[in-house]
Amino acid sequence: MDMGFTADQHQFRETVARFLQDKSPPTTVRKLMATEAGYDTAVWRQLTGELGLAGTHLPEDYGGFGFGPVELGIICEEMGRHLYCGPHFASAVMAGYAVLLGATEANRTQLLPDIASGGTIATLVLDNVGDATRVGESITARDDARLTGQARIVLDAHVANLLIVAAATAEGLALFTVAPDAPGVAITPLQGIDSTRKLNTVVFDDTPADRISRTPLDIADLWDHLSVALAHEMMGGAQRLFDTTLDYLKMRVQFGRTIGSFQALKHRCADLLTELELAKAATYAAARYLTTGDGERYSPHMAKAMAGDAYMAMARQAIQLRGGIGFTWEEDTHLWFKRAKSSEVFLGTPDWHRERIMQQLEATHG
Amino acid sequence: MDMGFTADQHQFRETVARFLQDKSPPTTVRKLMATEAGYDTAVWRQLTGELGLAGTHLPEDYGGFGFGPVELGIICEEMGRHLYCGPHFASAVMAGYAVLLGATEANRTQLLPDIASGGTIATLVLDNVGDATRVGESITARDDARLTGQARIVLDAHVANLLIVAAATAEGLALFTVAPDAPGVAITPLQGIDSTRKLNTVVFDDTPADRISRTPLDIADLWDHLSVALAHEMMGGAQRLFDTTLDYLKMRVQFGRTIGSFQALKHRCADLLTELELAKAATYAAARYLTTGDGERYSPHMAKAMAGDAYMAMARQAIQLRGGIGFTWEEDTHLWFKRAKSSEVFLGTPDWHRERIMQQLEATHG
Amino acid sequence: MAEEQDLSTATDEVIHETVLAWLKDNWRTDRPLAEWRNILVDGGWAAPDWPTECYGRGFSLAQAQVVQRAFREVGAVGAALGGPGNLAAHTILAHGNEAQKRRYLRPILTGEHAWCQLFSEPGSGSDLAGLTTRAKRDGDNYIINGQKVWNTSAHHADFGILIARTDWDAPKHQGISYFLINMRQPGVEVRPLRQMNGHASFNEVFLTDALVPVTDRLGNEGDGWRIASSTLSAERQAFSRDRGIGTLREREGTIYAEYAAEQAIAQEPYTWYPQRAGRVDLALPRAMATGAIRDPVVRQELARLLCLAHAAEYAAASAAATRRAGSNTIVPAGSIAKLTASLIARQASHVHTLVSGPEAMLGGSDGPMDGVIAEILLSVPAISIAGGTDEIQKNIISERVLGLPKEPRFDTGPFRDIPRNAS
Amino acid sequence: MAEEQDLSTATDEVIHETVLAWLKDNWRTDRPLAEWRNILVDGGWAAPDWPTECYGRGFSLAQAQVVQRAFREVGAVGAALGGPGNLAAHTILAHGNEAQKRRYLRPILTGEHAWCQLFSEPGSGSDLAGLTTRAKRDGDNYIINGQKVWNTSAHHADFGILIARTDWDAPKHQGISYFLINMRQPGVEVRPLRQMNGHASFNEVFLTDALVPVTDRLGNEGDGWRIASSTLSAERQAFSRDRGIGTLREREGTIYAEYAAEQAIAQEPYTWYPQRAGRVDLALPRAMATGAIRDPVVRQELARLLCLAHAAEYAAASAAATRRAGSNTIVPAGSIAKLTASLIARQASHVHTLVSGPEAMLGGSDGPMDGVIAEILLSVPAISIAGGTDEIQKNIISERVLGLPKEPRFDTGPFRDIPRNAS
Repeated sequence: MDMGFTADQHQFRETVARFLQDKSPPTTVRKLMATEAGYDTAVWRQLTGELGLAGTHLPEDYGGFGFGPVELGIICEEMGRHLYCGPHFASAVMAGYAVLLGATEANRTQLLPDIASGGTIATLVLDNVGDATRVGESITARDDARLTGQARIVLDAHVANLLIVAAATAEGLALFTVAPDAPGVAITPLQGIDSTRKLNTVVFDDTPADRISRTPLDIADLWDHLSVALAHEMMGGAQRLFDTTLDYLKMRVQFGRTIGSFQALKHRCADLLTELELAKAATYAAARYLTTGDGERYSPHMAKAMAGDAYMAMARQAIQLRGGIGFTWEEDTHLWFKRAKSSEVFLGTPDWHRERIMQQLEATHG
Repeated sequence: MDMGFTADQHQFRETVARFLQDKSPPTTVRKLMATEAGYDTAVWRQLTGELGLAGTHLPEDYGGFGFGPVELGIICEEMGRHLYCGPHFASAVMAGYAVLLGATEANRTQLLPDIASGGTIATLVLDNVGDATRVGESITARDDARLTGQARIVLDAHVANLLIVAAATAEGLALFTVAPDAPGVAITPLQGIDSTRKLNTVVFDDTPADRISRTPLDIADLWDHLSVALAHEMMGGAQRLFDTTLDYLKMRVQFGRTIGSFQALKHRCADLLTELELAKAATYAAARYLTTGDGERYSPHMAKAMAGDAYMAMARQAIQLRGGIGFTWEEDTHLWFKRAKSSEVFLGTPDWHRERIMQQLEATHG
Repeated sequence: MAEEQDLSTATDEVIHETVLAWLKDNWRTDRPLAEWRNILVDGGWAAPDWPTECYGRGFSLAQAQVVQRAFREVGAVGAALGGPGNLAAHTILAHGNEAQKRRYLRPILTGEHAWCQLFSEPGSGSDLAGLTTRAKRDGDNYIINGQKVWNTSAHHADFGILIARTDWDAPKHQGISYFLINMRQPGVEVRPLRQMNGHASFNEVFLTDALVPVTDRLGNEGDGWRIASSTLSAERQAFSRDRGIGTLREREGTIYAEYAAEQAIAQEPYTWYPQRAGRVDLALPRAMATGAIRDPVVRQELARLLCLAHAAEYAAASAAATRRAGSNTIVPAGSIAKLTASLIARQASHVHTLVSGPEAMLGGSDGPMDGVIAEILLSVPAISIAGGTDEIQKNIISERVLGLPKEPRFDTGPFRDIPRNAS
Repeated sequence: MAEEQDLSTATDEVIHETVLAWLKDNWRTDRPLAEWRNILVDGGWAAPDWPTECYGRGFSLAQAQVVQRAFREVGAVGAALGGPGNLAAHTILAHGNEAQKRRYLRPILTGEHAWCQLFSEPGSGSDLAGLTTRAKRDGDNYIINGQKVWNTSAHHADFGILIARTDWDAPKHQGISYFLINMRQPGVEVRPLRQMNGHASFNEVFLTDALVPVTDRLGNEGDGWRIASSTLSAERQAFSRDRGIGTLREREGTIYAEYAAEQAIAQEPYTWYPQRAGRVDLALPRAMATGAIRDPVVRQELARLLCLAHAAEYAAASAAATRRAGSNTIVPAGSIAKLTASLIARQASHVHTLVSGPEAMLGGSDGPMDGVIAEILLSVPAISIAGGTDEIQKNIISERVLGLPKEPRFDTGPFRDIPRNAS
């Protein structure tokens, strides 16, 4: 298995990184997180238009660029590093993957081009974002046409013009499209601990919907793809915290020496780097598994489990190693800390993913 | 709850410590662990005779000194510190407590004085030493008189002249006495990773036995008492390792300075001390709970769980902080490491004890 | 006070009865609070453990607790001795001259003056003695310039205890002096400092040509570090003490209303402190309520948490017992207890996360327990920083308790030559 | 060899075919091993990556692997290049003079001479350069006195690579010289050193007036540390390489029997190394066989172990890819991989303990898997010590990779004045 990035991939990362460095500095993040919409429409247009980042991972037949999970991973990693505020994860990743992996050919052809171009902001409505095996316990479809139920946590639904909904039918889980302004839809913004990513509760009450997938939907496969994209985003954030913390340790003086010269802190940095490098290796391997099928079938779960633990460990130390200043609002560390805590539980806690690894191993060895 | 030791208790500890320091230095431990019997009968006679340590925790009515779990804890702690090789834990603690807590008045009167005096070396035969709830799954009693089954791990059975056996009867678990030379008894020595504590497999094949308890035996209560005594022993060992490791760090020079001056090692010592102090506090509290009923009902489980983790962490670091020399046979650290590893799983792993805590909490709050 | 006998040698019973008798004569719930506090001071019951010449009776701490108990029994309000005022009083008692004691102690007891502490600086956190706030003698005054931080209650304080550097050529601990500064002057600007959990419990204080009369210097020039150490030691003792928001606040009566208002202001910065400590009390009930308790992995983590929390209680009880027994054994209780508090809070945060699952993403009124869980998750990082970081505690334990060598020093010699943060 | 063309610029296919053709002509399983090894050396295939003037062909490592592959395909035995002999050869090639190369290299390749490494001392472990073994010039010899430790295979070695101090007034890294010492002499006493797991893979070597001719000094006096660094770097590379005990040992034929006997001696010290690494391979099968896999807590710990182990593989593959791509990015692969190996071994030991329960108390033929589990539990502590402790790896990562300041030095100036362990 070749684990390196190609020169093209390196260059692509550079492009994305430069764009986000320019458009998503902490000052902008702070400004946007205080708004209701939570993102800058002009930047979103550039990001999806000039750069085409919403369609990078979608096939060319559907208006995408025909790349895959590795390139999407690069995008997510850079977005996590720069804490990009916008509906990319909701629309391109969650809704985009749902349609790509779950919808019928006709529906893919109809829906994906607008998602790829950024013209449509879609989001994926899951009635459980912590346990893939429990999706469909609340939202059910009657006659394949009307949805009722609640999704407690939905990303960016307040700005979406298309809802992709996973709902239980008699034949199993299926995907539906719903217009946000359809009858019986209630979208209520939520206060998240991470205000750089907007959350909403979405309720359907006998809401008209169109089924776009065959049944049953392979929710495990979809969840794998989402988990790996999220793991990349988390690794970008963790790397950012590591870099800035290292800078701080080299600059901050106490007792007449830079605090980075204290061995206890030096060794902690070595431990953090080790955990980070391992989680990144697992994350990159998972993207390659999704792309080629090489590697462990449970590698998406390994990626999200390790990314969850590593990001939180990093976030905690990023504050601790800064001391009091790290706990203040005006210092930026807490922005990533909150994303880390939020991401730890979104799409399954590390424990949940580890249990899934064991289930898949048993299925293989049983 | 008063958690301090009295002046008398301090003095008692001094007496026990001085005796063991004299009789159980590492050279002696190494000599004895290489023998088949595993202990020095003369020292055992002094320890039980002059010092009366086998009867300290047994009531005066049965030939003991009428003290309790706190004083027994002091003895076990010092024995763990000095890695005393001898049947005290098997006979005084395990068999002694089993008879005291489980046997009928008549049997206590008959059996305990000889255990208290050290004249009888008894041991407790449990067919499961990892899970109290599974005791009695192998050894069963027919007609309250004949035992059949196997106990995989029994302490010091090879030198015992009395076996106290927990066996399943139709009415539940009960205690029996068996003579080691009775028909159908097979005692086979085992190679333990810790050769300072001798282990045997004991097999009964329609062996004549006398029931000495009513049924059902309160195995949970007995297990609590054994766990707390073992936790004390473990804390003594952990403290010894901490003390000697600290001495080593203050003495060993590398790079022109004592290695104890390196901050990463200093902080590790602070962490180890913290974990040790917490585990000791839990252990002492559990002894007090057994004595007075004050405190948490699940405190014996807390003690064994915390002692298990703390002792292993200490043992691991005692080797690591010594570097290569710590891994050699001629250095003494491994003797305690092996006791730590052995004690971690004996009478239940930390995980097992934590699960028991939760069960008891649910029973209370349920 | 004059008419009474010396009670400092009396039995607890006699003290208890004497206090009850005095309260029977003097305590009335319809008095204004200020009036009552003056009666309290004049009666000698405001701070009975203070010296007789300073409003007290020279009581031992144990005797003072007997007095407190009597006050609680009657429901009587005590002196205004909480937070920074207490620290200021403690320090002035120990190091102040007669004029300073006369001027400052009584208004602290009566609650007339609120105080704050001006020690930490942005550039000197763990290394407090590295402070660079400058105090320059100018005739009968010192002119103060610099910036302080983490100043709880500074926004409504009348006075502050301040340490500043008077000598830049002396070694760093020897060039510091200790001042009592009037906060109500133009050169003092107080700005609230917001934390990542949304609260603003602290302030930054900017000192620009602020003035302190020479008569308000505590001790001699250069004695500042020694005096500050005594303040910090009092603070550490207070850290472990209960910040119990008096149950008195719920009672009826004029004086209780005034007291409640006073306490509301005084306690406001501390409302998130229980969350900072992890709210162990909520862990089991929440696990049972959500059904997470059925998850064997959650059960393990919860049991770990309860083990830590109980062991910490036992260790504290044991340390108290050792102190009572007057043992000289070095019990590293303070620093170990502080490290343990960090372990507990962190583990509690972990358990709350597992129990909440995706709901842990939500805060405010949308979050579990109306935002309390979110406040825990976002406050716990402070427990291992405030009051001396975990790292500082580990230095203390390893050096002072375990006798391991001190860190090599890079901050000896004249202070002006020691590397420090750009300001 | 003379008749052949220079293959170092040939394609892999040509090399592969040339080797196969040569083996077809020369490889016979009924030859004595020593005879075959001489043919191998004369044919230029013993160490094709060595220089042409020293029995090699100047091949790249990749080309040498092509040769190895051909040998494997045919089942042909290679040169005696394992363990300390390999390190000695590597160092002599780089730093030896012509006479030294002529004398020592060929017997290493043929297996005639066994070697050992005499670097570490009881008083200098992590601080290898703090060694105090003394080499004193006496005419045409050096007289060596001191004690070495951790000397794998020293009990059957003919020669040793030795570092010793020749100048006590120079700074510590500059007073060291590098020697090739004949182990078969009266002044050399080798004692086996038993480990806590019962194996005795190492030795202590006592040097008492042992002699080394001046002609067996490698490089100049004082060059020892620099030369030793090149040995250590070769050792680190070997550390991560497979110690695969050749499958050849099972084959039939005279030469295989001799080879198997040679390998049995050479590999004996390493039989517990897989256990030291934790035997991750056994974790899942054992959990399934014992039924422990039904325990959700064991499942979590097992999953953690597998995550670590797989991630380590991925990280190694990624580091290899980066190296292949010739990137100049600093990839701290070595030290991180070593730290990770410790993490994995520790977690594996934990899992094996949980899976075994009380059976973890038993060893030898009574223990789980005929003692293999016990050997894991008692060997894992070595993984974080051998080959540079975890602490040394963390120093390397933090200083060389992350660019954090180095530890303050207390070992500068003349070596005789530096504090050191009493010996």
